[in-house]
Amino acid sequence: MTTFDEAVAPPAAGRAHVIRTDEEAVETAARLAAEFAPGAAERDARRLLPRPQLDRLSDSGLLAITVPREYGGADVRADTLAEVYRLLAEADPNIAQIPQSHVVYLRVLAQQGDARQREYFFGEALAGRRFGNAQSEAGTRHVQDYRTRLVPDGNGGGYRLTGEKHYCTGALFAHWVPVLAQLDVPGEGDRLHVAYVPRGAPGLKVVDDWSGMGQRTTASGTVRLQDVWVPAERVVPHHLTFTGPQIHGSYAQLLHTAIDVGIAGGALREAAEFVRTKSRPWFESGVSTAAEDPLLVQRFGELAIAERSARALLAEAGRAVEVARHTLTEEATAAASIAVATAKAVADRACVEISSALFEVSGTRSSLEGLNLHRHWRNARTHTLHDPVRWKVQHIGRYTLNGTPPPRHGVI
Amino acid sequence: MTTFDEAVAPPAAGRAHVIRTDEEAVETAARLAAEFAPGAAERDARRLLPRPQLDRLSDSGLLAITVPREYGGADVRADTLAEVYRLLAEADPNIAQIPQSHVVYLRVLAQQGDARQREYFFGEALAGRRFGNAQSEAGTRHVQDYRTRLVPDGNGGGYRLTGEKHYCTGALFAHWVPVLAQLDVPGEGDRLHVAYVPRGAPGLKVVDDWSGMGQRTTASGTVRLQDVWVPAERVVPHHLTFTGPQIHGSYAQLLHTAIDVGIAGGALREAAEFVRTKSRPWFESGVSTAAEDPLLVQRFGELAIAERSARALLAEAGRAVEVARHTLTEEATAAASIAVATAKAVADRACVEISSALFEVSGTRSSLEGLNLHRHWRNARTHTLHDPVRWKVQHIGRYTLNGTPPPRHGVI
Amino acid sequence: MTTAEISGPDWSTRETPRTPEEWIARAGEVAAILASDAVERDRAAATPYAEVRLLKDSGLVTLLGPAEHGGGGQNWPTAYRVVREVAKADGSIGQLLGYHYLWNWAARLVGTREQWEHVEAEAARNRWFFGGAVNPRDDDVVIRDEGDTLVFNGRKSFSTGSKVSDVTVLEGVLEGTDKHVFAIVPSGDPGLTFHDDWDNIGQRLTESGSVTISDVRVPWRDAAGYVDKEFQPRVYNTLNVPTIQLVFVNFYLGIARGALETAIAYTRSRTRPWLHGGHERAVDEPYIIDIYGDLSAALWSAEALADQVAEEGLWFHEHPDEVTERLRGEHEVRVAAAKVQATEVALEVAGRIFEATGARSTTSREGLDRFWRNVRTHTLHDPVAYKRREIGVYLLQDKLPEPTWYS
Amino acid sequence: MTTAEISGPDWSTRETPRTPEEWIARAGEVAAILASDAVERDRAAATPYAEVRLLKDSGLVTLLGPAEHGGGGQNWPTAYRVVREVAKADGSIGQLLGYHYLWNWAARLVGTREQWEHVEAEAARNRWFFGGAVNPRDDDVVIRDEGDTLVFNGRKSFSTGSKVSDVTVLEGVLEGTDKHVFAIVPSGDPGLTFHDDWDNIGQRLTESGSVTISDVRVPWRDAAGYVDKEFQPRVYNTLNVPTIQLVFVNFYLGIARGALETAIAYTRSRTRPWLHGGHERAVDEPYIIDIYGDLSAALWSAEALADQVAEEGLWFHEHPDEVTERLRGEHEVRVAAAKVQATEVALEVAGRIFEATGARSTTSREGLDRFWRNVRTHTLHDPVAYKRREIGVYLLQDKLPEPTWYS
Repeated sequence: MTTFDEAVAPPAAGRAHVIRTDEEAVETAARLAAEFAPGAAERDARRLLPRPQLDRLSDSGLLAITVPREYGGADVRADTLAEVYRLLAEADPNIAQIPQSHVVYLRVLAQQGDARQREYFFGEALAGRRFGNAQSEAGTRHVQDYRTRLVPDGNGGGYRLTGEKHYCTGALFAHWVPVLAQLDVPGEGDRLHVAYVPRGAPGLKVVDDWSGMGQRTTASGTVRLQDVWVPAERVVPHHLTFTGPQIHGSYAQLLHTAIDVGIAGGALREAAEFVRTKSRPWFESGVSTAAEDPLLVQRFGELAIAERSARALLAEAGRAVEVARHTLTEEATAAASIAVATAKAVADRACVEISSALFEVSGTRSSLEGLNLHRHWRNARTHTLHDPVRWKVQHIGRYTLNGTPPPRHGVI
Repeated sequence: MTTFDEAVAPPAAGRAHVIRTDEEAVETAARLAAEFAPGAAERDARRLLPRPQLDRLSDSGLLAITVPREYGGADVRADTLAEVYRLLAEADPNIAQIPQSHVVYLRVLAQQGDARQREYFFGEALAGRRFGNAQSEAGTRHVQDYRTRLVPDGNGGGYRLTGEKHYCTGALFAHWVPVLAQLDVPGEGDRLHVAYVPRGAPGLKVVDDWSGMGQRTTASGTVRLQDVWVPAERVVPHHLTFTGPQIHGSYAQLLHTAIDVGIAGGALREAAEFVRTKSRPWFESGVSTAAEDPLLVQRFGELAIAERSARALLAEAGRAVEVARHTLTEEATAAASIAVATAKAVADRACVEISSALFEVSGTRSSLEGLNLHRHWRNARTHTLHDPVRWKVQHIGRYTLNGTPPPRHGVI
Repeated sequence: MTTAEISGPDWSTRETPRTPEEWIARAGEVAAILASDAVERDRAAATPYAEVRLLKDSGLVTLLGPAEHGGGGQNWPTAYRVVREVAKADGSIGQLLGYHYLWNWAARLVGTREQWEHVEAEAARNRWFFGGAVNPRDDDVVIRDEGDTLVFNGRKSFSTGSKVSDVTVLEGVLEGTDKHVFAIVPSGDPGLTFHDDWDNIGQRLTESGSVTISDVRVPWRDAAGYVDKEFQPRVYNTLNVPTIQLVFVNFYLGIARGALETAIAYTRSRTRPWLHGGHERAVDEPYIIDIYGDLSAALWSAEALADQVAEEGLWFHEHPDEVTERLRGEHEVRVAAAKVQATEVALEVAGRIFEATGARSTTSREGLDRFWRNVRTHTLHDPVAYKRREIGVYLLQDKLPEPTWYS
Repeated sequence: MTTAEISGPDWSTRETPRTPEEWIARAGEVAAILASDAVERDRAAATPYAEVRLLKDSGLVTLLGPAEHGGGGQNWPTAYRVVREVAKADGSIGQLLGYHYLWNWAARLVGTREQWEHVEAEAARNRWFFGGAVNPRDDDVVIRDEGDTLVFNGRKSFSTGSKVSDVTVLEGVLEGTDKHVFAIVPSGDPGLTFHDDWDNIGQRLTESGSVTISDVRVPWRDAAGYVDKEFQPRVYNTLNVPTIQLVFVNFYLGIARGALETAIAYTRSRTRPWLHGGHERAVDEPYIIDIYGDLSAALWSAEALADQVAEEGLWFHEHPDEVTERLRGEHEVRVAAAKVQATEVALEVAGRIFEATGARSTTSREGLDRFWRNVRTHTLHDPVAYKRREIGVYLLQDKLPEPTWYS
């Protein structure tokens, strides 16, 4: 086996630190968040891609905290992972979203990879290497209709991969690009697999054509695959994930939820800062500083309630996913999906509301383009549409009313 | 000391069981809740006071779970206590509200009682005896303006107590009535004390004149005190509670919050049951049972999100109170008060919304007077006004915006 | 008090109102009388004979009637406003009056010109109060054709106002067909048996219980809209839903307004300020002020939409032969929006006033919950989610709502 | 495209609209032209010369002008509707047109009859476009009295539309007094220097930057409302706030309507259904239908209130000498409610449409965020919580809002 050698470049700072505990993971995230926050507005305004920050993440060991203990990782609890991503997102939700698929595709390996694949790729993660994603396709019937195919190359040792993927968050910054593709499994027909392709593989091209109004520096662009050769050792039978109770969906969604809760918290804190330091009191308020205005205080109270609700539900959902991860019963995995869906519904509304209300409490001066305070709303509005709340509400309703478990797939 | 002997009658079933663990407390509450739920509608409709159910509570040991371990109790965590009251309230919020002051006035003893007082009264609680309350007064400037006075009786061994109290939840069913009263402390002026008066004390009269539209069987009536003799050993200097960081307010409010979350849950579950078993599908829905109607499912999803938010915040608040109880720092007690206030704001809205929406999802047949489904809304609307959400929002706002801790008193 | 004691001015000495404003003022007088003991009457839930008497004596029942026969000669927008005004004081009586207008108008909706002219003249001259036993969703009343006569037999689950009315609009299905027939019969017909089984949490005085119909005989010539035993359809026939729904909208709004005004009066006179604000009076508390500002703005907005849509609907009543399916459908969509808004705001106001009146206002004696119970009960008539759906389907798919006999 | 390229029909060959309906239709034509490249123009944020040209050529600028001098002779309710219509396509231009009407009307608001008749005649004849540099909350412009002439010096933070206008309403304080003076000056006066520093997240084409005023000279006789150097107060002078606020309300509602219609078109043509529903088209998804039903009902309601309050306000403009403090105050409370509702619904619609258009609609190219940016920016003008407060204080304490010069 030589195929694993043609590796991509290691992260800038060399071998990464290895985080050992949940507490260390949260402390590290808090420290990096404090470091990342001050530049967030400028990175968004000038669309400066956060490559240096991602290298800091790599070096810090945060990208390996989900690696199982037997492979040398911290295997942190799901609620810890959620808190890590929430903290990063509070500082800069772009930086938090980029490695979301990194975590997801490491989980695919943990679940469906064989011993050698796990050994190798977890080693990559521990070394600080990053995994992106190449899953969504355009022009298909819905978001889970895939046309990219793995075709046997005839020698029996590998496949050829061809297709075009969009919204490939993380791919631009990745060392490895996991690609979702259909493989014709004899006797079963098309089955979904993940092919782990090195970022520099011939035929793989990442195009930075992302133009979302928010999450601008995630560079969630296009990945083109033209006859890319993939050795069999890098292909994982992802379709098996959904044959029994699973937490693939709830685990992935938990991170998206954490990002939205983080956006809510970041907007709330920036609003408080602005009101305390820059806003003028309204002339009818009868108080000498804006921060004393009883009606403004009231609004802040409502916004804080929204953010705290989202945060409490995120923690609850993290715990539910953690339980489900260890028991993997039908009941526990359904409960986890519903808990995450609930948290996401509340978080999505909270981050959109708070990032819009930021202006209401801050007053006229806050709308200056140069302050770029609308990045919070643009980020919130863009990221919350990733998968729609309206269907989460529906799954929650069915579960509550009829006890129906949600469907098994990657977005609940 | 003979004064403690003239005890009130022991609970009907004799000595109570003693609960030893948090888990046992929750299991016991769940068991009793299942027992109490079926009769709730009828008890409300016919105003049958839940005396037998309270005796069951006494016997079960649930009324002693907050007694400190050194006195033989389980000293359960605050979040456990909240869950116990939530479960009871889901079955019948009247039964949950009646012993709310019981818990509060045991805490007053734990904090301000001397060793003998604690020994004696905790023994009473372990025996299943109940404490009511006599605190609110009418015609005063606001809810914490008290006129009832303790006057030294001249012999130096006791006091005379005179006054009139309203909204005395629990007093009618109590063995002991703790009375809030002012005592002139030499050199300090009037200071708030609690006098623990046996239910049968001469001069104490409990009038069942409660006429609230909801929580009808709490019998939150009037207590008249005419020259009631109180030995000094039964008086506790409650005013000291508020001289430093305290959780008196957050602990008491946590229970009120648990009651509101319970009402929300009870209404949601009864709505689901009704829709599954009794509602007809709307003729334009195109489905054969109401429970499949996508718009009805959607509404259920929204209601479940509201109830789950309240529940998650209640658990979070319980944990915050528990931390504050052990550290008693300024920061931790303020954080606990704010966490509880947040949970209460969300819970209050949730229970009012869900108990009203119950009808919307259930359809025309649900409004029959005989079904008494509006008891949920009447209970919610009545109990949520105990202390107003609007000021909680304000305290949350000040805390979030300016870092201002909430004031120290019994309602936050 | 019992309902027999309702007293008011000697209406017979008063001039009949002439303008919409005068009619609304008259409704306001009636409302003030009803308000004085609304709590007690709600609790007693007695049959509203005296209330209906008041509606007749004050002239409100003939508001829409032809002027030449002693009616008020007013139009629907004014009728809606009058219903709203009465419902402020008493949701049940507002509903009864609104339903009365609808049953009376049913003759014009489905009848031939000859039929409705006759009914309207008789109704105005005799100050008839109308009830109804209609539910075209079910085939619960069967009609036998005996040549010149139709014989009704069956049962209706709801017969709002019928028991206290002079005449009842009866509906049934011709045996062996799917043809619905509407006819007006004397409410005292011995074939009508009212079961007094309306015992709901709200709208307790609407006498909406079930009725058994045994051999009620109606001449074929009174079968509304039938000529030679064949129904003569017009698009105007399908205006039932928008018109009925606007009646609902207006008594919901009236109940909401009643709740708000009652709560404001309570807060001004009785609510204690909360301990934190340092305010001497509850009316100075910024958050109490905010609650009322918020609820009023929302209510005024729903009222404005109801008024605007009522004005839009007037055209149909003035041009009954020019009604097209498209115009009618677009109007129904607008009515649906008014219904959505009225439902939301009425439930919100009736539920939230307590936040500004405070804990003591929950005493049963105040009866402040009646507004919520009333609006909650009637808003179950049809699910508001399907009204939002009507609007959305129209906007997205350009599909008009299907006319139905059920409102 | 650059703004110079705006093209449309040859307006000079078209008949001037005569009825409100015709004026609103004309505004609709203008809106359609503006809509075609609204996204690009918003991004470029160029000075809106061509847009103002379009407002002039289409005749919209003279809508309120006296008919005898070539104006449209319409009233405020129609002007509000026209503003709303234009704002559907372009919030900035809706605001510019609304402010133009206000500055033009300022002469009548504070001026003597002689003054305003002169201004209105000139404005209509010359199709003047009005800008303004007014902020009576601050004493940032000082006026020197040089006998027959007033000399303005100072700075204003905002001068909406002034740079692209023919004339500017200037406001300042007479040196050593607290007397505010309003006067109309040519926008090309060399004493006016525009700083082009309006760079906000929304309403980007309103040219609302700051202006420096250096020795701008105005004859005393043009000081609005002054006779012999003394201001002649009338209650009518205090109608500024309700009138200005209704202009705001209407362009908020226009922006909201624009957002909704744009989103509906997007959903119909581009949104993919979500995987769970089994629906072939997004327009069949019950929750997408529900979102649009919900938003439309709320928007129609706010529009109806705006229309109703505009009609109520008409009386004041038609009876300028009968305006009392009480009537004016009650009207301002109603306007406050319209403001509350319009603000809430506009923010909600502009923020929620994305839930129905889906993830792909967030691409910058679509520019669907402009509606939210526009309404978010202008709704910061004054805090809506204080409008709710006005209503609540009136209801609870029977206190009318204090007239102020700040809106």
